[in-house]
Amino acid sequence: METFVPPVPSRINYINAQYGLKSWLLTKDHKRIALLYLGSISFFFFIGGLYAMAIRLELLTPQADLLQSTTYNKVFTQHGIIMVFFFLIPSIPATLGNFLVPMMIGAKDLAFPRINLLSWYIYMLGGIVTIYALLAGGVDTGWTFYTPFSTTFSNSYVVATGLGIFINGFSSILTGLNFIVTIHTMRAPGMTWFRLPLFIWAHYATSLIMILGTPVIAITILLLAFERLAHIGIFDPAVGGDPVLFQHLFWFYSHPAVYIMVLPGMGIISELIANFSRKNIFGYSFVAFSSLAIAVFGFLVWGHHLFVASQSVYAGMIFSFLSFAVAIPSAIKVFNWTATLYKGSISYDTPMLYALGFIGLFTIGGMTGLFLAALAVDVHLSDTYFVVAHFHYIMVGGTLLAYLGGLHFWWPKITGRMYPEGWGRFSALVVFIGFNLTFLPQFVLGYMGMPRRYHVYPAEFQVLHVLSTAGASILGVGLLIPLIYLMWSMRYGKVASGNPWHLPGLEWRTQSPPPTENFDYTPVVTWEAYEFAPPEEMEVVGKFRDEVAEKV
Amino acid sequence: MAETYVEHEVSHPALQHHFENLEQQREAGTLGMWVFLVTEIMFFGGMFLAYTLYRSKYPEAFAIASNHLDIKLGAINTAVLIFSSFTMAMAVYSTQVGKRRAQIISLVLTIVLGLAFLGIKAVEYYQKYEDHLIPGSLIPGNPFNPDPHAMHLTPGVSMQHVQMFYWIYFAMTGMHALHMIIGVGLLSVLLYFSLKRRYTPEYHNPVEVIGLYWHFVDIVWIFLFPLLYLLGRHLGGHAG
Amino acid sequence: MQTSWVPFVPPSASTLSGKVDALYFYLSGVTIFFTLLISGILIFFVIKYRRRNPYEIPRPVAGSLKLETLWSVIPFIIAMTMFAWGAQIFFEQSRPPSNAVEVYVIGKQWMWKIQHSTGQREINELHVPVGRKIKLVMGTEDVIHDFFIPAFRIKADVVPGRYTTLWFEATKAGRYHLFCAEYCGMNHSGMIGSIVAMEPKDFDDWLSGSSSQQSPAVAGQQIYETLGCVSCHGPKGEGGRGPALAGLFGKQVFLTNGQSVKADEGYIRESILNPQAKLVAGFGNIMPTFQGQVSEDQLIQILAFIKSPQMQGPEPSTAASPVPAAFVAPTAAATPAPRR
Amino acid sequence: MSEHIVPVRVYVSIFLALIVGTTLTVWAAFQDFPGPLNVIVAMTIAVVKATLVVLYFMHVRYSARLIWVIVASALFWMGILFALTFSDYLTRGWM
Repeated sequence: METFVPPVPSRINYINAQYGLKSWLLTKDHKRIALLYLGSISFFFFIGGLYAMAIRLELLTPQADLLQSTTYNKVFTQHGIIMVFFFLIPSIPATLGNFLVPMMIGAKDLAFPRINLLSWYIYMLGGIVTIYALLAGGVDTGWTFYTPFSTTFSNSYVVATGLGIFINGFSSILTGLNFIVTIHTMRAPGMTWFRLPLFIWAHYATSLIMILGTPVIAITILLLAFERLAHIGIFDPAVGGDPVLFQHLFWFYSHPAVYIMVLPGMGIISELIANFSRKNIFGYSFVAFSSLAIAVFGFLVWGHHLFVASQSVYAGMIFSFLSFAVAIPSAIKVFNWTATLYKGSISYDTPMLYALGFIGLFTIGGMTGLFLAALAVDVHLSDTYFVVAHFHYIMVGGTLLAYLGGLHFWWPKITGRMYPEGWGRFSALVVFIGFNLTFLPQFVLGYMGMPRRYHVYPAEFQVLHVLSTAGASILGVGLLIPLIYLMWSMRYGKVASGNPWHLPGLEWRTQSPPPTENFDYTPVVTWEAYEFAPPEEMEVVGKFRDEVAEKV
Repeated sequence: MAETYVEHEVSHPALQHHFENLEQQREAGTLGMWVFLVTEIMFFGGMFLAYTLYRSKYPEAFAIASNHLDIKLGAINTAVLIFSSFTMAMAVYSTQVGKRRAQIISLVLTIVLGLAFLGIKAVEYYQKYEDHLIPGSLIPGNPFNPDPHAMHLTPGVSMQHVQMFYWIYFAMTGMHALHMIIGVGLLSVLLYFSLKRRYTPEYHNPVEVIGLYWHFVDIVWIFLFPLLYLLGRHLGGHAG
Repeated sequence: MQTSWVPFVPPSASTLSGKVDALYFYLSGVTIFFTLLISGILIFFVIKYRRRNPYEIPRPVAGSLKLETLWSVIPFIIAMTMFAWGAQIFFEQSRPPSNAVEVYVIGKQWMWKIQHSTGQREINELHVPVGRKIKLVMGTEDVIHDFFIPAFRIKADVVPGRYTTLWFEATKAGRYHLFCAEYCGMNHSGMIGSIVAMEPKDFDDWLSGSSSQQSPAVAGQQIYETLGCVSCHGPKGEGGRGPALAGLFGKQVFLTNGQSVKADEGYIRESILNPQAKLVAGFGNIMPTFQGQVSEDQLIQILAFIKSPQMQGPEPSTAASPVPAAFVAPTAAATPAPRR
Repeated sequence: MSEHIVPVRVYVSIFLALIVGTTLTVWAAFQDFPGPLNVIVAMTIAVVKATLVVLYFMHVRYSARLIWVIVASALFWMGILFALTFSDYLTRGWM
């Protein structure tokens, strides 16, 4: 395999190409926009995390001591809204996806750079409107906005929050649209569909959900806001509307939205598993198509949120069946990842630790989903802590771990500096332990009958709640450590070469950080995905950046 | 195997830096608009779903409410919009073949027809306003309060379900009108650049793409017209 | 509060709870098995195939269709057993037996109002006899609530604008949790109570001890008269300008549009609030809507009246049952043929 | 790929067909057809009109297969939304 040797060395990269606030706020470079997103998403994650801590502290005791009911209701609602709409959904696609999709396919940028920037502004506008709603008085409907509570009975800032989410939805749509068009039309010569990294397949599937689902939640929230403002109603039973219709429309988006959150994470895991075991992924096409299958099947299962919501028994059976069917593509992925490790050359770098943690936790998260798809058991478990534990296993154990793993993996590419490996491994371990201690007890709480969204609970549930809060504190510390050392490494970290991990992917065949147009020349791809070469060959690629670094 | 690199073509002034050539740029633009239209279909889809559900739940209330819409204005508007779609298609055609005069005339006609549609819609809305048919308290001083006799309300029919029809009617036609307004805005931008000779047979993707959008808005109306104005007409026979 | 001797499992006190537990243990077993299997293989591979020198490049592997098929088909089969098992119990859960005693439940922010067919009213507490099937007919005055009894492994949302039902048969005397499981606003976590399951004798004592009020059926009859339903449906529900109500409940009703519908609680509710929706064949569209004119309480009372033996004909009492006749829902055999 | 230029006469005939369709559907609305036929007629005409616009005005007839796939998938997902929602509403009375 030939390696890429840029003919004209250049130190100019996307970070130092231009200076000044204006050069960032008006940038059309997908890499800079990714960094804008990274900053704002971290901010929202921090706020959501504060709410989470408030929830866990209140639940230490069975009485209402830290928070009273009104406050508690707002805190869990806002935790959900911030985390779902402003962290989890944009997290991986808007940051790592934005940065890497063009680089991995050998393009200079996304197809619509201006729309990409616009999507960040829309995201920020939605965020500001939502923050305004939180500061003005908050919202207490639960992130699900069930009618008629949200339309008629709640006294909080439902319309303002809804507006924030509505606006934010367009950012998601535009990102998805941009990815789909980019992946279809901007691939470098030779980059055929089956040479694409699986990260790209996952983002393609994610984008499909974004463009097909998000408009439905947009119109639903719009109708809800009008109902609340003008007392008319498609969802209001008092005037002949049907509150269950709201739930159908809401979950038509919000169940697939779970796959918006986890599919890009699966894409990252495929990259990490292959790259850190230096093996081509086992069953490439099965992993690739299972992403698409999840995107399609994900739209067929929303009714499992309505098993006890007075949905018809027959619809319940259809949805239960389809929900079991969607488990298969996820299982295929897990088995293929495991098989990839077989006879690999496995290193224990931080990203790989996150990837291994992901597989374990995602297995638990996915399998507990089967409990909720099984009709009779779901009747008992729905709206209990079992559900809370299940989706945190997917979203924190899945998405967040993948996000952190990916961030560490591509950190040298993004910043041109290495993170401190020892701290990385240590914090990955802390996160893993803290996470399990937080959420494993909640499965048990759920089966014992502890309902969601209670801040006062019978005393027999306390022991498990205390365990969970203890775990949350560990998890919180585990998440703070990377925040500190990653910031530290931007300045003091070891300078990274163009290809510090010695990998074949296109994003590693350019300097770190990359130049504004990613590659000095449009690359021509002549190799398959995950075609590993001996490190000494790969180092040639990295040398270029090293040489430059030496000259500094 | 030797690495090869693709060189840029001699670039057209409209070619953006990150595309290899105009063909790729055009393909991306068209595909982008189609993907966007998919989101639009799903956006309207939510409302079509609500319409279908409540029409089947309250058929008589919907028929009574529907019969009170002005079928003449509705039909005229349908024709206006179809005509505007035709002129839009002609605008794309004349750009493709490089007939600049025809291109500008077609664009102007499309804008005028779009505005005519919106004007007629405004007249209809005003009639509904006078009949107190604007649902809920959307207009604060003029809540939903139609005269049951003028509506030919039958005893078993709840006025609330009539209101439901009007809410769906205003939500759907309102959203459609908003898309028309955006469309007219986009067409005005097109017209401005056409006058500046921006679009040529080689480069005219914006005209094409905005044309797609305009036709889509037309299609939405093609469905709204029978669903809102026509169904149930044969039951009452009372028009307007 | 009753607790279970099995750690981390709530008390099991209904005929259904054991069945749900069995499926739950099956699911837990499969989950634990696969989690251990995958983590085991993962750890084994990670140790065995650790990178021994920085220059090694393992040989690439092609996929295996055989393996892919295997690990698609086996999970699918396991998933289908779960589906079938879950669906089977669910079917039982969602079909109230016809001889169940009815209790009316109305949720409102933030309390449960409960009325027995015999008239006793309770708040946030429900006394039930052990060994007797109970059917809850539930409505709400405001938002969505959810009636959740963990010890019985059942819950159902209470949805404005319609009725939902739950049924159970308690197997063990005791006091069990009642939770509202659908978030309903400020005092959601205070919308709790208890289910008191009693031996039948104790329950009868409780019934006779607590002050009995007017039964819902009698109250319903009064509303039936004051609202003027009498003028079209007849004082005894024999019908007239409107269809007959006597003997109607539980029957198929033929509609003007050629379809037919079962006259259950939902149908009767809809016909009062939205009479045009399902017009009975042969009758004109003349009934005014009562939307906004009757409260949830009144609706349930009218419903109880229409379902009462007075309207539906006497019920042949099941011999051993100490239940007063008023408790027992009509069965098909006891009522006259539906009027078309 | 060079783009296909649709001749003017095609545009004109499609335009005329659409006007005829509109007239037809207004006429049909006042006829009392048996059963649900009124709905079926109105919807069929609307679908035909929409198809004409999509195929000719929007050039899908002459477009790449990808565009066909996109149009089809939009309809498919609308179908999912309708079919599964109504799987609930239509079967509620069955128990």
